[in-house]
Amino acid sequence: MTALAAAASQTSTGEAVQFWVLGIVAVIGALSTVLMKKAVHSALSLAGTMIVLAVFYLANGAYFLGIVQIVVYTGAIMMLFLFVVMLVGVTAADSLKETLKGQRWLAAGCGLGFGVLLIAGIGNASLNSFNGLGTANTEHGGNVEGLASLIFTKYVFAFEITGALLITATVGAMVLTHRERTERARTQREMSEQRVRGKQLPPLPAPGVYARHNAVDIPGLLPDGTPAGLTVMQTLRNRGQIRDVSNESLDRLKALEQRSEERLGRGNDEEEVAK
Amino acid sequence: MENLIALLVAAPLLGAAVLLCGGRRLDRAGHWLGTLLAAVSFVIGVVLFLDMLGKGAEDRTLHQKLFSWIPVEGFQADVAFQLDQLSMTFVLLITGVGTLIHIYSIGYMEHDERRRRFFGYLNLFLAAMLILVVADNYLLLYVGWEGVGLASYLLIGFWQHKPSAATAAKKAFLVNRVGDMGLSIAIMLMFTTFGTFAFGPVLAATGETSEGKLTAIGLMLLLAACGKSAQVPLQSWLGDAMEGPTPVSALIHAATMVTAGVYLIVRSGAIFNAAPDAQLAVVVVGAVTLLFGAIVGCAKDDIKKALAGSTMSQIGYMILAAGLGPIGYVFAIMHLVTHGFFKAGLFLGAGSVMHGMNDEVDMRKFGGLRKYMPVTFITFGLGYLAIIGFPGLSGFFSKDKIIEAAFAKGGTEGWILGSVALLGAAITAFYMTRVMLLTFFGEKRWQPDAEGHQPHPHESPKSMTIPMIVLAFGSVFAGGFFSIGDRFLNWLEPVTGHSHGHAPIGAATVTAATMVVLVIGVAIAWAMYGRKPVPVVAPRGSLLTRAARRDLLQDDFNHVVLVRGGEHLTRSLVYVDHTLVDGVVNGTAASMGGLSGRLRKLQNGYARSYAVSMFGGTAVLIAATLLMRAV
Amino acid sequence: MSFPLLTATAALPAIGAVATAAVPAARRTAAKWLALVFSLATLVLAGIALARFEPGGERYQLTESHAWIKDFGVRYELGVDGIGVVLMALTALLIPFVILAGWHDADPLETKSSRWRPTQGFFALILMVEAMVILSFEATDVFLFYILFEAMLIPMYFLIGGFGDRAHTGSDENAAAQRSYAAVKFLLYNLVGGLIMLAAVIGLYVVAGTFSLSEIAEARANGSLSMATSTERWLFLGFFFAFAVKAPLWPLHTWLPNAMGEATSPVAVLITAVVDKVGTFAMLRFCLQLFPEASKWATPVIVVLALISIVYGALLAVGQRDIKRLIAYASISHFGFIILGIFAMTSQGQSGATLYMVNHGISTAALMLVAGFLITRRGSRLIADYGGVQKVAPVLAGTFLIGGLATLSLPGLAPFVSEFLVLVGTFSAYPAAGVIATTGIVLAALYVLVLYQRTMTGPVKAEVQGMADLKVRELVVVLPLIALLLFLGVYPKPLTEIVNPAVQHTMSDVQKKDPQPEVEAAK
Amino acid sequence: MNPVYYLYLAALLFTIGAAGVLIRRNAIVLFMCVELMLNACNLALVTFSRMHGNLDGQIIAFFTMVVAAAEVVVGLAIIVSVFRSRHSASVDDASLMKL
Repeated sequence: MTALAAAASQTSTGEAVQFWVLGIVAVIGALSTVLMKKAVHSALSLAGTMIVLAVFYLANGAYFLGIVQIVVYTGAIMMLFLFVVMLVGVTAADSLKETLKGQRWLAAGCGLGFGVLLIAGIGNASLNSFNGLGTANTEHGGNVEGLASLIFTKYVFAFEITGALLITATVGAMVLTHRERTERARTQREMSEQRVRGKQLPPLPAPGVYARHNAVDIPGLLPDGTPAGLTVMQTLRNRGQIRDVSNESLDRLKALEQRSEERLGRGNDEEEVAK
Repeated sequence: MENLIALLVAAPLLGAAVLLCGGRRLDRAGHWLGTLLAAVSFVIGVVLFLDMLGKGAEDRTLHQKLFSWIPVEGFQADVAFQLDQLSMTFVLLITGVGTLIHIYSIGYMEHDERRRRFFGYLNLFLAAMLILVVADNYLLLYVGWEGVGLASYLLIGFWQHKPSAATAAKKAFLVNRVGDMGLSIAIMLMFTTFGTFAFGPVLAATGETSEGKLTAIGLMLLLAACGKSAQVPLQSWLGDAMEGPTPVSALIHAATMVTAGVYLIVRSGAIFNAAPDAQLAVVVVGAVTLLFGAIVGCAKDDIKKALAGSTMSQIGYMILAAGLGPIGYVFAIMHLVTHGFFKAGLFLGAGSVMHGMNDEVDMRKFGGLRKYMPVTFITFGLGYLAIIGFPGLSGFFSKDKIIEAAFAKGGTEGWILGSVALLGAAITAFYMTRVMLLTFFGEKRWQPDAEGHQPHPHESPKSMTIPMIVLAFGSVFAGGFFSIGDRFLNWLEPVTGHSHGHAPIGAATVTAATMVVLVIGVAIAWAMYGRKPVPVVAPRGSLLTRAARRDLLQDDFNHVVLVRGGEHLTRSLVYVDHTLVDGVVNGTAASMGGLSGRLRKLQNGYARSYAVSMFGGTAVLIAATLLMRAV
Repeated sequence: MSFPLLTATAALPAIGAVATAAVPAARRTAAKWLALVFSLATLVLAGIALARFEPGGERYQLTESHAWIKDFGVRYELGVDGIGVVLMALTALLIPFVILAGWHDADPLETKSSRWRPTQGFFALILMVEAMVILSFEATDVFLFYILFEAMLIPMYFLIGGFGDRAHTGSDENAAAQRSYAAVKFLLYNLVGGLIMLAAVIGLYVVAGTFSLSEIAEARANGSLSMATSTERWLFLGFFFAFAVKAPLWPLHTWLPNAMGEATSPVAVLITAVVDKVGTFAMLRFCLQLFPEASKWATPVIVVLALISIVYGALLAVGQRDIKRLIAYASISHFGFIILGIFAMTSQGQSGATLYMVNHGISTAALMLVAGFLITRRGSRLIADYGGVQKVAPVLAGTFLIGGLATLSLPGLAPFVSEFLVLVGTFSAYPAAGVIATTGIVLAALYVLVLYQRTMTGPVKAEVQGMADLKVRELVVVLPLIALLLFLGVYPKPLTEIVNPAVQHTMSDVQKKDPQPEVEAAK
Repeated sequence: MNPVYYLYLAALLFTIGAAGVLIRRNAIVLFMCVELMLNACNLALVTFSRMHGNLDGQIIAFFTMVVAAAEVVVGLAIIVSVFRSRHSASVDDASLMKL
């Protein structure tokens, strides 16, 4: 215990080596999270970064958090991510081509500026002295005990609230993903049977399909030239406001046929004469 | 006695109110009521006159303060009346001639369905004119001044369905308004100079201010007089005003209203006496108008317009006389009164002729009417003789005095003015003889009217002839009555003052010269229109004739410069208002709209874009924090 | 505590507005009568206020004062001086006529559903405007005044945009577009003015530490509050700009012809005769009283702008083809006179300007309402569509002529008194300005007579044939107005007696004395 | 070695994560980047805890983890339901939030 406490309160060369090696791994992992085309690769890279961070937590004397980081984050949350990636489609590769005009440059500019500012801020801060966690961890007999005494005393209210938050999140996730189905889905067979058993077999011809008028009060004509009363809307039928032009139009049709016949007939005659 | 002054004004005002608001119920009795109230006013005038005669010359002036009109700090305008000899003269002229013309109108307007309204307007005119002459301050005078303008507007445009009448009415009012502008500026000047605009204090204090101020006031008053009395350069409305019914022309545009300018100048004599430059301007305006009107009168074939030209010219005489100063004031008023008689008579005669000739006004279509309308002929003839200054008749006395006074002005000025006045007399003789010959003598040149009715000239009804006869009496005897024993002079002198000039030539010489030019004028007219037949269609005439027919191109000038110019100005201003003034505003609005359209594109709906903004914002915040800490 | 008469006068129409709005859709006529009764009751209260006002007494009378927003020292402070009480009475007087004249203007179109109830809304909005205008004439707290000044835009916006003149040329859609353009323009212009004023109001608070007019005036008078010259000028400009938009003064006038042209004629009367008066009134009460030095500093420019307004408005009126726009431009010319009179800073000028506000309200109401009756009959606003109306509808023509004659300030009618006072007052301070303004009387005659000639005289046009003369309701609207014009033209003394002391107070605020006549000065 | 370097690393990771949020369109990857940012914060908190010598920083990091877990659960559920209706996990496709 004392050795660990000492490691936490001062920086050893070993920790420096570990920092520089693992730090590079973490940055590479973060970059590939951002830059990988496939979501699965991103997820895996992120998992790597998180494990590295867990090690850093341990190195910083946060033993409990280090373990939690591995178990909860890398183990549970990242798996959840992977599940969703599977659900959405593993193979779906994103195009990294930017569609928003200027977005990438703005993002890069902002990111760079932000980073520089942050680092400059840290550099400016006077953080050269640090106390180490030795006394804090040993006060209650260990890191976990120390955390527990804080959580259940000072932070107990926040702790309860987070519990409620988690429950709410769980219910929310269920509500969001749950699809309600109250009746049995109809089979294809049932659907086709229903279609055949209905009042009308085909859709009604619209007014004007066969007619020579397109007014709504004039019924469409059936192929034999008789009016199909059903093509006029119910209201007009009830009022008896159907204009029956079947005979006229039949006559007109006949006259037309006759005229064309005459013309054709004469043409035929001439052809015959020519022959 | 004082209270009668208000009654004098109130009678016709009541008549106007009743007749105009009374509605159709009064149609049958309206004209009687109007005439009665005019007569009542006349009777009150006579009573006041008799009362005045009974007093000594010094305490004849009556004052009556009715109520305080506009009391504002430092500014007191009262409705108060002042009746002195000058006002009295006008009151009698206005109510007397006014009553006669009311009577005449009963017959003349018999067939007009809006006769009640006509009498209402006439009463309104009488009331306004009476306010004008009995006011004791310039502001109240201004009320009457505009009031008669309104009445004149309504009466000229009485036949509103005729576009020409409506236009003439509008023109009269507008030109008068230009003159009114002069009067209101004059009143403002008086207020800033004297602190008041009541006649008494203002006229008494003329010695206490600079001549420049007085000249300015005088010129502004002259502008007002020019407008109301149709003097050059504001004379153009009078000819057109003949669109009104003839009684109106007789009363308003011959006998009374147009002489208000003369009244104004004579009333303000003290101001003009102290401002010789303004006086000179008055004289010039009078002399120019005298000739202008006479020349126009020579060329007109429309009988009323010829008479209108004559009116202008005669008022020119009066203005000329008034401009001469104390030498002329009395004679200006005397001529005004005699002119009131004979010109009203002439107009009524002309109306009678038109009445008999299907409302024809072109003299070239008259001729030989003396046999058909004997009364009209005789009364018109007497008026004619009076106006040309036939010895012994009214015009002779009054005009002769003015010519004498003009000569008496002295120096080169006197000679020029005298000659102009003499020349005017000659032209007067010419054009009046022309009117007489064309109308009553020579061949019949009658033409059927537009609907094809051949005219059947006939004598007018009694209600029309009686006023003509009365006026003819006035035309014959008034001048003599006034002049014998200098009655009129003695009557007015306490108000206007009088001084005898030193004429370079004797009175007898002037009279002789007048007679000579009169004969020349008549002779020329006879040679041109009496000896040989007159063509029905007017010959083209000389350049001067043609110009005179068009009122010496005054209207053309007005049209080109004022009307057209004004139209262009307003049109361009409308354009400027729309494009420039409004355009700036709308442009601002449009540019704002454009800007917001651009800014709207930032809201593209992509969450990542918004995220960039937030991220950038955070960066800026951090930078700001660091900077603040650094500082 | 005495009865809060001023609050009651303003509250009554507000209550009336709510009551009218609550009338069910079907009871349209009841809503109209309700509105009329409320406006008449307001008139009675305003009459009582006028009667209880003592011209020789305190400057502000019938005062009420209650704390409102304590943190900012905003108080609900009311009080009227002679000018305020007269204008308040004018407003209360005109509204019944506006309501009567607009009796049928907001009847629902048949095509709309039965739940559509514009009539209630129309009359409720009119009463709302009345309430706000009356209260703004009474407010002696700058902040309270500002709120009312802005708030009255809201009902006005809906009145202009929602109830257009049905006599329009062109299609309905086009007319609707024109109308909404006019309403938005009205709103934007006045909002911009109000915004700048708000900045100035806040600035005033920062400088003075209070919004109370009387406190500031007192502090200024006894020297405990002194403003830097530039501060005072900026604050003055902020206030003046808002009032000049409202008044309106050239070149901020272009909203008025649009608004008056597109609105129904009663609403047009409301705009020009009632709401715009708040602008000129506020110049007298706030600009001169709060910023006397800056007012004097700005006078030359304002006088020039007022002169431009007079001549420019009149010339544009001559060039108009639309009757209502013509009257609008005539109003711009008249507002020029009012502002000229205020800033001439002479007793005559300011008394004249105050009377002018009253008389212009009455005369424009008469002319505009008769014009509205005419337009409703023929269904067109264009002058060219009329001719010979005099022959078929003589009473209409006669009343129109009298309204027109009042507009051109004929002596004997009320506007003459005020116009002449303004002219004299201006002339004694600035002779050249007085002379230029006098040309306005010629131009006024021109546009009025041209309008009368083109519409009323000449041969009777076919479309005009058979036009009905004025009905009883319309006569009830017009005749009292004409009677008032005549009465105030002949005997304006009751008004001048109330106004004079207030004007003397204003004159002492700006520390100006009337120029002495030359002759007396010499003595 | 100075533990401040952990802070630099945290800043770097945070910036990378943020840039990823801005650049990537796939909602899942976007979430991963958010997780990366949270982790970077946690690292910083843990480092601070060590520096100050008390455990409050670790407590906060612990709570952050809990909240992150909740957020991931709900966020992924949303992604799934959006994917169901739109057949796309791209955040740019859900761009109806404009005029």
